[in-house]
Amino acid sequence: MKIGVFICHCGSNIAGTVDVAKVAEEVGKLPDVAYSTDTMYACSEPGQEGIIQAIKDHNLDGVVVASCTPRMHEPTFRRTVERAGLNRYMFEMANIREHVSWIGKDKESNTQKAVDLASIAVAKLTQDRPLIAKKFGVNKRVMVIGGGVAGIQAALDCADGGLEVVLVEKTATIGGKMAKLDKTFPTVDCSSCILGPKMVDVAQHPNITLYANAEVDSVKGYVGNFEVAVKKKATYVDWTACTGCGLCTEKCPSKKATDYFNEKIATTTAISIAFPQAIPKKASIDPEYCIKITKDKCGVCEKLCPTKAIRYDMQDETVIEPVGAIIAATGYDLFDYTRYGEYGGGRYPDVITSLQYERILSASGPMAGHIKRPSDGKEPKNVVFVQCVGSRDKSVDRPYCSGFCCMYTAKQAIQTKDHLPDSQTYVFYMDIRAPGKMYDEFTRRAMEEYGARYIRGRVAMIYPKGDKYIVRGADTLAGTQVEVEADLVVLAVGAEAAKGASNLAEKLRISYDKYGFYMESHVKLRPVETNTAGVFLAGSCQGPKDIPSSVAQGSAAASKVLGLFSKDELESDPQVASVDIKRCVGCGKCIETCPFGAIEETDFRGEPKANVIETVCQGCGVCTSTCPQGAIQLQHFTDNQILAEVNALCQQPLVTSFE
Amino acid sequence: MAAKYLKKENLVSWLQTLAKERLTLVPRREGDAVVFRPFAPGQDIPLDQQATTPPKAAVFPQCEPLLAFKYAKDPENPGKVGVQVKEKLGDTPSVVVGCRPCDARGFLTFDRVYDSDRASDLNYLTRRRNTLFATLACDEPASTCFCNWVGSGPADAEGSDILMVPVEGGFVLEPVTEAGEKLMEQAPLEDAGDKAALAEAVKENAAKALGEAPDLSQAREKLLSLFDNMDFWEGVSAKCISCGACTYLCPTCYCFNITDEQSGAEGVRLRTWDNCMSYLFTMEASGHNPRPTKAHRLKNRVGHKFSYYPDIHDGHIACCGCGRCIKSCPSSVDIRQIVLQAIAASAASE
Amino acid sequence: MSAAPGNELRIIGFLCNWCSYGGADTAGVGRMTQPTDLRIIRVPCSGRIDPLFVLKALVNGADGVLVSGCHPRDCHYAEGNFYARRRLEVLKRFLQVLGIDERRFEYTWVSASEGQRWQEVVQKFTERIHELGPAPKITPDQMAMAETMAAQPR
Amino acid sequence: MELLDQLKEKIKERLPELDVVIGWEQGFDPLHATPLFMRTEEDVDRLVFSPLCVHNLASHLTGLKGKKVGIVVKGCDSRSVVELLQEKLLVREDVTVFGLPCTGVVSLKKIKHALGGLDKVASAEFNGNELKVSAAGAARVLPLNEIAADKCGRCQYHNALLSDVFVGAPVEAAAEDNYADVEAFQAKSPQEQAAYWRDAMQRCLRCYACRNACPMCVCRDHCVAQSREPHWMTQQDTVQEKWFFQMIHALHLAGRCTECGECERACPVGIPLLLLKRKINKEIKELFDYQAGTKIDATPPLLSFKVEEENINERGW
Repeated sequence: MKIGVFICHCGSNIAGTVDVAKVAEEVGKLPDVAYSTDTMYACSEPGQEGIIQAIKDHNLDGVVVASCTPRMHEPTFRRTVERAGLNRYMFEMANIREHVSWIGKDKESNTQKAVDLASIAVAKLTQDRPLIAKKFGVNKRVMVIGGGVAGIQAALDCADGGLEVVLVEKTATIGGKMAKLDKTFPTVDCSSCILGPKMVDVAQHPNITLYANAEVDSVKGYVGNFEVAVKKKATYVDWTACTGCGLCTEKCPSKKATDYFNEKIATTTAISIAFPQAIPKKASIDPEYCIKITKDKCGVCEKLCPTKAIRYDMQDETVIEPVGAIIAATGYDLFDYTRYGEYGGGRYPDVITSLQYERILSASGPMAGHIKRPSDGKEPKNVVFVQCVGSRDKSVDRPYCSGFCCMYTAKQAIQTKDHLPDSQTYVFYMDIRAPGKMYDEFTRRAMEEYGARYIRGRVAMIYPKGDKYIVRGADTLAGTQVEVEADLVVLAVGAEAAKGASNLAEKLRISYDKYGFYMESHVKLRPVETNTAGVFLAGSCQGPKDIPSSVAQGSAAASKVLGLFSKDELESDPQVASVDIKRCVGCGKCIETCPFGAIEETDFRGEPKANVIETVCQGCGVCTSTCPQGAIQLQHFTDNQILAEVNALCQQPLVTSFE
Repeated sequence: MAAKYLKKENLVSWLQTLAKERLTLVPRREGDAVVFRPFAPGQDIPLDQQATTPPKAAVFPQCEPLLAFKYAKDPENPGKVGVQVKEKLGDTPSVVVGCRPCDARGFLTFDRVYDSDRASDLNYLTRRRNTLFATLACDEPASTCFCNWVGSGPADAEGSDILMVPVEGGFVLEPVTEAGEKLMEQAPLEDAGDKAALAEAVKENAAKALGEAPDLSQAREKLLSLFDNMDFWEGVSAKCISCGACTYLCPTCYCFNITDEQSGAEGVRLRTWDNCMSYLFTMEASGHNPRPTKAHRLKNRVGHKFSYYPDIHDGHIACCGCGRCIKSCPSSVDIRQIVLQAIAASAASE
Repeated sequence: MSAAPGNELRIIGFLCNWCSYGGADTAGVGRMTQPTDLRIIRVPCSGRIDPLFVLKALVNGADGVLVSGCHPRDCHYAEGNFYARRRLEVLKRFLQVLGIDERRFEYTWVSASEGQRWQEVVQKFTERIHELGPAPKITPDQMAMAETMAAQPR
Repeated sequence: MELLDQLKEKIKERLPELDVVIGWEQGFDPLHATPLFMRTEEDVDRLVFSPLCVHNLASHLTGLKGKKVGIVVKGCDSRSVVELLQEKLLVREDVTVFGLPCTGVVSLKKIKHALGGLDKVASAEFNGNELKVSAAGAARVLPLNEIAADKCGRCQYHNALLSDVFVGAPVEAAAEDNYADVEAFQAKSPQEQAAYWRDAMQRCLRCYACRNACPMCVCRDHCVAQSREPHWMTQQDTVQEKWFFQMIHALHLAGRCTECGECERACPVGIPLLLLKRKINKEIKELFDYQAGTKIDATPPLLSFKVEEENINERGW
């Protein structure tokens, strides 16, 4: 084999502490190295030209560049060797900058280490084989999981871009958390006024199929060709017949059903429509409270329904949706505020969550927009907001900042004053985090125009006193203890990963952090991609986000899908596992351990054998280290390639030397 | 030189003398096995029974470098690489003391292959010519012994340089070759006297204890006639586990494999034992394997020893009857039984 | 390959591409000085590391072997490091009967952002290997010695 | 005798529906049994069962794929069958298991030590807890507990764990295994251990009897020990190479080895190979509370994981 080696100076970055000429000379002594030189900047235009020229002049079969990390410039140099007519995988890189010149000053040691690293690369290259990407067709349909504002935006953008979209929503209506909000910061404009039209667009868009009250059951396949099983949960109402007239909800005698939409501050009827602007505007029955279903009595709704849509015997149904890409937009859930026992949330009726307060503030909420205490219906005078309940607190394993609580608390303080001009609001806070456009100005308005009293410090405890509550905390700026008498306490509960998020992640084969938020492919540069090709992220499932960020991510994810689908065929990474059918004994251990379901059993002349679905394989190599007979090999990281590297560093001497 | 007597207590001093001039290989206990190792002063020399491994490696090592090579670059043109090659021959003068007649006789099977008009294996011959055998005659056969079946016996001196017959208190040494005679000259010997008669009695008793050997003259043809009878071979090979214990312990199995191994610019071409019980033995580059099952392979082992080899080597059976393949087989496959069954089976089918 | 200069020992690192190799890069970008003994072999995932690579290196004379992957739950391939953890733990304990000092092998988790942690790991492991000194080699000399010992009457 | 007759009867009953039944028969001398492949009733009449039936016949199962096979198993052997089934290397319907209760088998190595050799055995007879042997003209009586295989002294599964036909009365006893042998070896210094393996591996012939006798070594013809793709080992006969093969063998058996000891029994030069596997089994037990070959539906520990491992302490690294 004829290998060319290029040792990069990287200006003085490498050459400052590594004798690059010496490295080139030493590596040049290896039997397979036909050309070895040092070069000022290998990645520069003249540097790359030099590589191309050397490949042609010396008829090279492969190239080693010893320079910076391959995580940076490997793609660059692969393109370079390809331009010179070599296969792009006949290239290896040695990292002599981040791993050598930048971490040690001893030139002699560094030089020797650089020689070793370049020699490993040469040893590996001698085992490299040309690899060629395969092409496969794409199903240009996309599934969006989650019908909150991020999912709605992603679905609409994809649909407007001409894609068929399947939108799956867990609850009976889309709209998500935003639909529950009364107003939005920093404009204090009406939440449903801006979200409502988008929801209607979803309902009316010819390219969008909406499954509400449905969940993803399983995901098979791979980018371009997923098969998603969607479980449509029974609503006991035939939605093709239901017109959403609401007659049934008016007459339903069971009125104690849990009102999830109103955050449980009220109850609702067993058959209900979540809220007037719900999409789809269809009734559904809570079987736990339905008298007909639980006791086989009543049946009022069935008698009343003008379109005969009631189906008490309805069953869950599963549909299979073939799609080419998936956008996860599953949002967040609220921190369980009852975990702070000292705040009395859940025990004291007038200690409520911020989202419950939104429902109180909302004109379409159970109190029709009048602020009243849940306990006695009186208008509160002193309203205390407690921030960071379940945020930035290691003791409850929520060390992260939920990001938007500072802003909505300010908004709620402003709204409180608007609704009750005589009221006084207090806000216990740790720091004000208001880094968005017009955000800081907004919080200042809350303090300066609306007289909200901001107290920097944590609340230690809340306890009832008469029909009021004492909120005791520290004022760390004044260095004193403070006690505030409150009529109503609103806890700014933080965001946490949606319930079942990790479960869905496992189905989607994407990773999630220790809190259950989904991991993006690169923190900065690939924020809506995941490590599973064809699966994208939008909104708070990746981490807490406010509305503008969620919408932006929804659009970003949609643009990624549109970009992906702009090609009729995709190219798969050829660094995937490959089975030597002669060696495979068909034991299936690789199938068992593959994290991606990328290996299937096939029949070869009556014998079971493993078969890699190249487009699903992500190239981790777990199969290769599982297979005892080495029958399945991860291309470009085969046993022989890694052994060559190990042997280059420490090979046992041969029994017989030449001398 | 006539037969001489070597007192047991003088054996060590003889070995010490031998070891000064030659690599002197003697049986030594290692764990549960008895193997041939260079004589070390003070070691115990277990001569009461056949060694676990034969002294095959003395002439035909398990792994032997045939040549070493080295890539040399043209300093003017690093793209031009030359190869230098050096042949490696093992020419250390050696002697094996305390092997059995079957062990020494095993090399005769090798000689017909590696030292013939058609082929001459220099690596083999160099070692062969530099290695002498002081063989210990057997006084009592083991249950696995059958040297008399293959035309030999417990005191067969063919292939040995000295025959040592164990008698009360020591050994009666009979020179077989001139080289053997020279080795004997270095030993503190006494006249054999009446020990010579004792030695003859030992030989006779041992031969008697082996009993009558069955007539194997039919084996050659009959094994051939069974060549396509895979039912027969599947039956007799059912318990075989296809390992190489039988071949690697066999004093007559001479097959090898050649591989090149490289480390940096240097490399070596190795000859290593190979065995026909292995699937890989006949694996062809195309992926085709003419002996795909253990039945095919065991057929080859038995057929080769008792039919194909004798066919081209004047009727000499490629088996010395040492019985190690039976004794050390994890499944107790008994080659004697297979040969007898073959004779009987084809007789029945005729 | 020529021997390492000075008193360097032969330490081999197997690092996953996505986390630990990135962590080592981060340490480099941050100019975090480290001992120079370590030679890194890049693999896609710690799950790719067959424990036999580690043994191969140790049997062939490496003085120390360090494996580093993504933190559990943080694997680029979701599960690779979970498999690696089990296999490498079994391997480490296996060394206890192989006559290879188990301290010569270690496995750990370093993320791409943990440059400083990587520096500490390299420092700590290299120091440990230097405390242990060069690994005893199975050289022909030693073989001869073993042979003489075995020849002694027991 | 009664047990053997019952067994023969049961095998004969099932024989018409089976291609072959694997058992044992008398071998070339009174101390050696040998595997018997029964296809006819006459074959069945040659069947024997005694403490000399040391072979784990499960090693033959994967080689008979596609055939309807009956197999006679002792408790320990049955674990291999279970493990093979668990790994889907056998089809359950194709295997008929004749399970036996077993009070232990002999170690021929121990008998060899007691007699000073096995070459000249004229007769051998079991009488209660004793073996009467006459060899080289002398008669000896050996108590069974002195010549029993080591594995029998720590046997937890005297009765076949899996059987389609169980013959005889189950043995009540079950010993504990505290891995004292492994502990004792571990107590040696690394230098002593290395020297021990160096000496032992020196006489290895690379015959691969250890591998081929192993019921779980299902790669056999495709073992990495002899392949160039992948090229894990050279053919040099150095201690390193031979020793490295044993590491491969042990690690490929991690979480799979049923400790039948066939590797060690098959070794023609007596290398104590089971120790390596027992060491790994000890750790697998401690780490994952798992014993190979005891449950068909168990998940092998190295082909699975837990997000939080209870017993892996990463020592602060």
